[in-house]
Amino acid sequence: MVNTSVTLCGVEIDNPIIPASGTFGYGYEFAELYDINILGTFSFKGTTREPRFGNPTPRIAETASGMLNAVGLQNPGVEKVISEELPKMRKVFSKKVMANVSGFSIDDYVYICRRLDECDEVGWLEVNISCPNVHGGGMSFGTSPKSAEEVAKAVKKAVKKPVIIKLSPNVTDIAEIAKACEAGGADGVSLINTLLGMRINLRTRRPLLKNTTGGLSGPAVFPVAVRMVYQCAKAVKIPVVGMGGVASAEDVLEMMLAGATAVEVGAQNLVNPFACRDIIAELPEAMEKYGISSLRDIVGAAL
Amino acid sequence: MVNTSVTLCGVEIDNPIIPASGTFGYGYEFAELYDINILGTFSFKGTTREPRFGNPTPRIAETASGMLNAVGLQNPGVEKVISEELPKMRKVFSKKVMANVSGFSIDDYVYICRRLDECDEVGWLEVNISCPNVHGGGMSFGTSPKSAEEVAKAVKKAVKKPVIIKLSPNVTDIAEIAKACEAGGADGVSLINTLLGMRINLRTRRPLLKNTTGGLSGPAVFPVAVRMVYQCAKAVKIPVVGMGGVASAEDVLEMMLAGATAVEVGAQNLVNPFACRDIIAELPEAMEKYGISSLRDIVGAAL
Amino acid sequence: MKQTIFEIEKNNPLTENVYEMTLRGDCSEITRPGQFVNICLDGFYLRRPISVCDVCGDRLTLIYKVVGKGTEKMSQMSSGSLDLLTGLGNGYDTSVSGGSPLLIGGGVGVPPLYLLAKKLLSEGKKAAVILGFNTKSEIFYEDKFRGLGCEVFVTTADGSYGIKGFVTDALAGLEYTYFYCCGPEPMLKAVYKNTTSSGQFSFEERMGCGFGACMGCSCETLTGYKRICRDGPVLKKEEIKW
Amino acid sequence: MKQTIFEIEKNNPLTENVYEMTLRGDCSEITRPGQFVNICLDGFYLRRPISVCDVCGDRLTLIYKVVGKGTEKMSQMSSGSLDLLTGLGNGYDTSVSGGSPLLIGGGVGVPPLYLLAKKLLSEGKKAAVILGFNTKSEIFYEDKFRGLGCEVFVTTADGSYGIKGFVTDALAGLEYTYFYCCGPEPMLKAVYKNTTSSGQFSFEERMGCGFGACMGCSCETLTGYKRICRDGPVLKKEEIKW
Repeated sequence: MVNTSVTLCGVEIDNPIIPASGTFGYGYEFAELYDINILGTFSFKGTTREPRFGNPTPRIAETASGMLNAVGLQNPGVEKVISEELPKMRKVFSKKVMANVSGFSIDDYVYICRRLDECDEVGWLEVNISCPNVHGGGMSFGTSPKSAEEVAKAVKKAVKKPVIIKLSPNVTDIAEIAKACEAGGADGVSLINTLLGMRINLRTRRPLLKNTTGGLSGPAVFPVAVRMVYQCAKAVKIPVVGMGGVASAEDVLEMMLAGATAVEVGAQNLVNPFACRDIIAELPEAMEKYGISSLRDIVGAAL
Repeated sequence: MVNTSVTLCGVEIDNPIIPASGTFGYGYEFAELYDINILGTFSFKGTTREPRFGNPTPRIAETASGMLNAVGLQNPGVEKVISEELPKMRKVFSKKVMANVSGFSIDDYVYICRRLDECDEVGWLEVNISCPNVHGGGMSFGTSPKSAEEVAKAVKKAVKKPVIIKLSPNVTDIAEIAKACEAGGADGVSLINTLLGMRINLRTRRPLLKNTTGGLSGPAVFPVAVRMVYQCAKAVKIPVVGMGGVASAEDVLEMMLAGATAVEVGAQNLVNPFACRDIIAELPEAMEKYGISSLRDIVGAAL
Repeated sequence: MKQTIFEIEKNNPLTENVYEMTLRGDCSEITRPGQFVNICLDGFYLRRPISVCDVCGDRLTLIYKVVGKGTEKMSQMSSGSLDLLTGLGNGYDTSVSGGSPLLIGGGVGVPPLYLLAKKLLSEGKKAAVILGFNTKSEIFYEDKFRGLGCEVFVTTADGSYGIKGFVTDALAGLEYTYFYCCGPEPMLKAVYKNTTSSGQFSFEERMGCGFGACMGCSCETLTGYKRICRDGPVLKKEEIKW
Repeated sequence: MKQTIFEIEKNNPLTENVYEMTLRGDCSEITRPGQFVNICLDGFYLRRPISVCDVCGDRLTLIYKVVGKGTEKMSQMSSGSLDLLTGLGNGYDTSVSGGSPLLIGGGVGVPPLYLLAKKLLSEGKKAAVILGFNTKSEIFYEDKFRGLGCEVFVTTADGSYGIKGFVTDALAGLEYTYFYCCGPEPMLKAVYKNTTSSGQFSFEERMGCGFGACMGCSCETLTGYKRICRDGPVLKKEEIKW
């Protein structure tokens, strides 16, 4: 009997499988398909201070072994998330959820995190300083160690729950950003957010995405994600949540060997709505195949 | 009758198709398969001052729609390249070739470029400041605008032939590096070199590559390459040579719409040795399909 | 929604680049006309959403146009199995149609109207159909609609067959209690302007998941943001922001 | 080198995870035993290099072990066509073998020795063969080599069949003019140490292209850098750096 449980920032979860923000809504579309309480937890749709429609469509494009998205943080805003979405979510998900937060100013981050910190349903705050699809703010916080540290510091001062900073891969040295977050008091980092990409329509000679660029995700980015998780795990002592192109139980093991304490699954939920259920089901057999009795033992084994 | 010719840094080439350095050797393996004089030109194996074996094996790994390599600039050194490889190459390739140069110091770059600048066979110098697989030097020159500009300046002072600086995608702002190269006097920039990636062997729990990390190439990186070519073409006036995951005539058109004056084909030569021959053969039909009479007209049309 | 493996039964061209594929599998989740399936194709990361043309027991009929590499690959499959997500989208609401609804389809917007017409007729209603195409060689399913007993008007932009012009040129003088429309957006807008009754429109948008998770295909309506894939693809005339 | 489409004729397991695939296609580029083909598989970016076990006219026989997702997919193909690069690698030089060469193979290193044995016998030489396996259930092709008329010694590490131990345990007392060896590197090294004559070794390495372009599979030898895929996979005992 293998043990799949891990401890993420002091909170034990049954398994390290966490649907990534923006690919799982608030859970209830998936709860119609399977009991989502089998998940370690999930990270809900990125929450901003005000409601947002996001970017104009088309905001999805296909690539080799991946996809581009430029949704741009569509969400009803933090107050509606608390008053409407979380109660609906609670009906189908009884575990602690990860609250994903995006802002356009340090004040935004602090305000939203403080509001969500007060919610029983929330177990962790995932602070997204790396959204490539919003202008002014978003990724800009994630591309400089200084601003990353400032966000971490400010949010940590305002909340009691563990704070995980979600990092951008579109940087020269991601380990440096991770160290800055640790220095700012972050309880963990999660990576990678999407790689900035672009496709062009040969007929119209215009970008396929109305937003021009979008975030690349899917198996195409997996080797970049593994490398960055490895670099960050070497650089910091706080837990690293790995994500980026994870599509199978073996991918989860590879991420954990690279240093991930838990693993988020993103784009794969969109092409196979049962992806996380399947991965959780396949984990024990994969663990036995590679002689792993307890998942927490292999975190960073390749470092 | 469509026109596929383009002008790269003052030199007209019959078509924009250029096999990328490190995927085409010195041409003669491919000359056994087809007449390589159909190519616009090709960029030969990265040349260093001294002979190099490169990194220990394994130095190749597979990824979704791509591959990792950590060859590490195996080459016989500039003197042997000039005395042995170029004469052999000349027997099978009568056009001007692109000389790819790597160094570990500005002095290296200047020395090697000066030696190759003297060779009749050489039409362009492609200065690689972005190799992710060599330690001390290589990529480090390509991750700071200051050192990129210094390399461009120093090399330009030493040579007469057009200098194209090959850029790393593993940076926060590639357009800034391209601008620095332009400021340093570079005649062009080529991008993207490989994205730094990693895979781990689940059985051994060690990296699949002996070098730990390697460079990701193949269709997986194409959307990142298109985005960076677009960003650089917006930022500089000198020609941009686009590369990264190009595998078809339509990919070539997409790169050119993004701002590429010419297009290098890399990894695809390794999985389909006839890739460049096929792309050149398919170009006219693809151009007609999208109403393109002359390739040079569409460069940057999506900007 | 259900994920099911379907077996390809037939896959034949109806016109130069429009194909009719029939498959066999579990269609139990397909409850309304105007819904779609999302098809997984080897070598392509995203699924391909295709509207349901007809369902009969475990036989599913899809009509699709070859527009890219994915649909091109589909057009080459003569047998084998496909992984489908079925029962996607809200579909058309026939309860509000009144006694003599009008169905208006353009190009590959025509297929979903076929199952809709069958449903309306089975409810004892009298369905008239306007089918719009660019030219005679692109026409398909005219006879199929006639076979159901619908009154059918065909328009061609170049006048090579039927009424010359667009579907709106066939609207003049027609009596109808309600309308259902599917086709390219310019056609939808023209129908929106030129119809007297209320009605429903089926929309298209680039989708990520096709079941409401990724927010890739959202649009703004008078009743708030809607996901074309889940809150749509069918929207009521009254909620559209035009 | 040639790129050719081959048709799969048969694909059957010889042991639990070793398969024998026979294909039909243009084998004209396969000129020497010990060469390999590089196989393109749908859904995998890099080709899979597999050594040639036998060639007879346009019939090609490959033996491969299922070690990953690619070879697993190959093992599931019972028909259809495959895109192969043929005639890769230098292969074994039989001109230097003398009258009674010894062939030494371990595990999936055994297959290339089959075509080699045929070649040597056709040259009127007397070929003895040592086949090493871990255990009885993993043994294949013993009878095939006997069928050629070779003297065959089988070793198993666990002693469940034939001589207990490694191929080197079968060497003692054997007379041979030359040797040819293929198998895992530890075995090659043991043979290197325990052989009296000169010989040739076939090496394995992760390859990018398989035809000498990418330098992915280079190794250092006493006669300079060699590309396993093009200057190898066969190296002479004298040039190996051990």
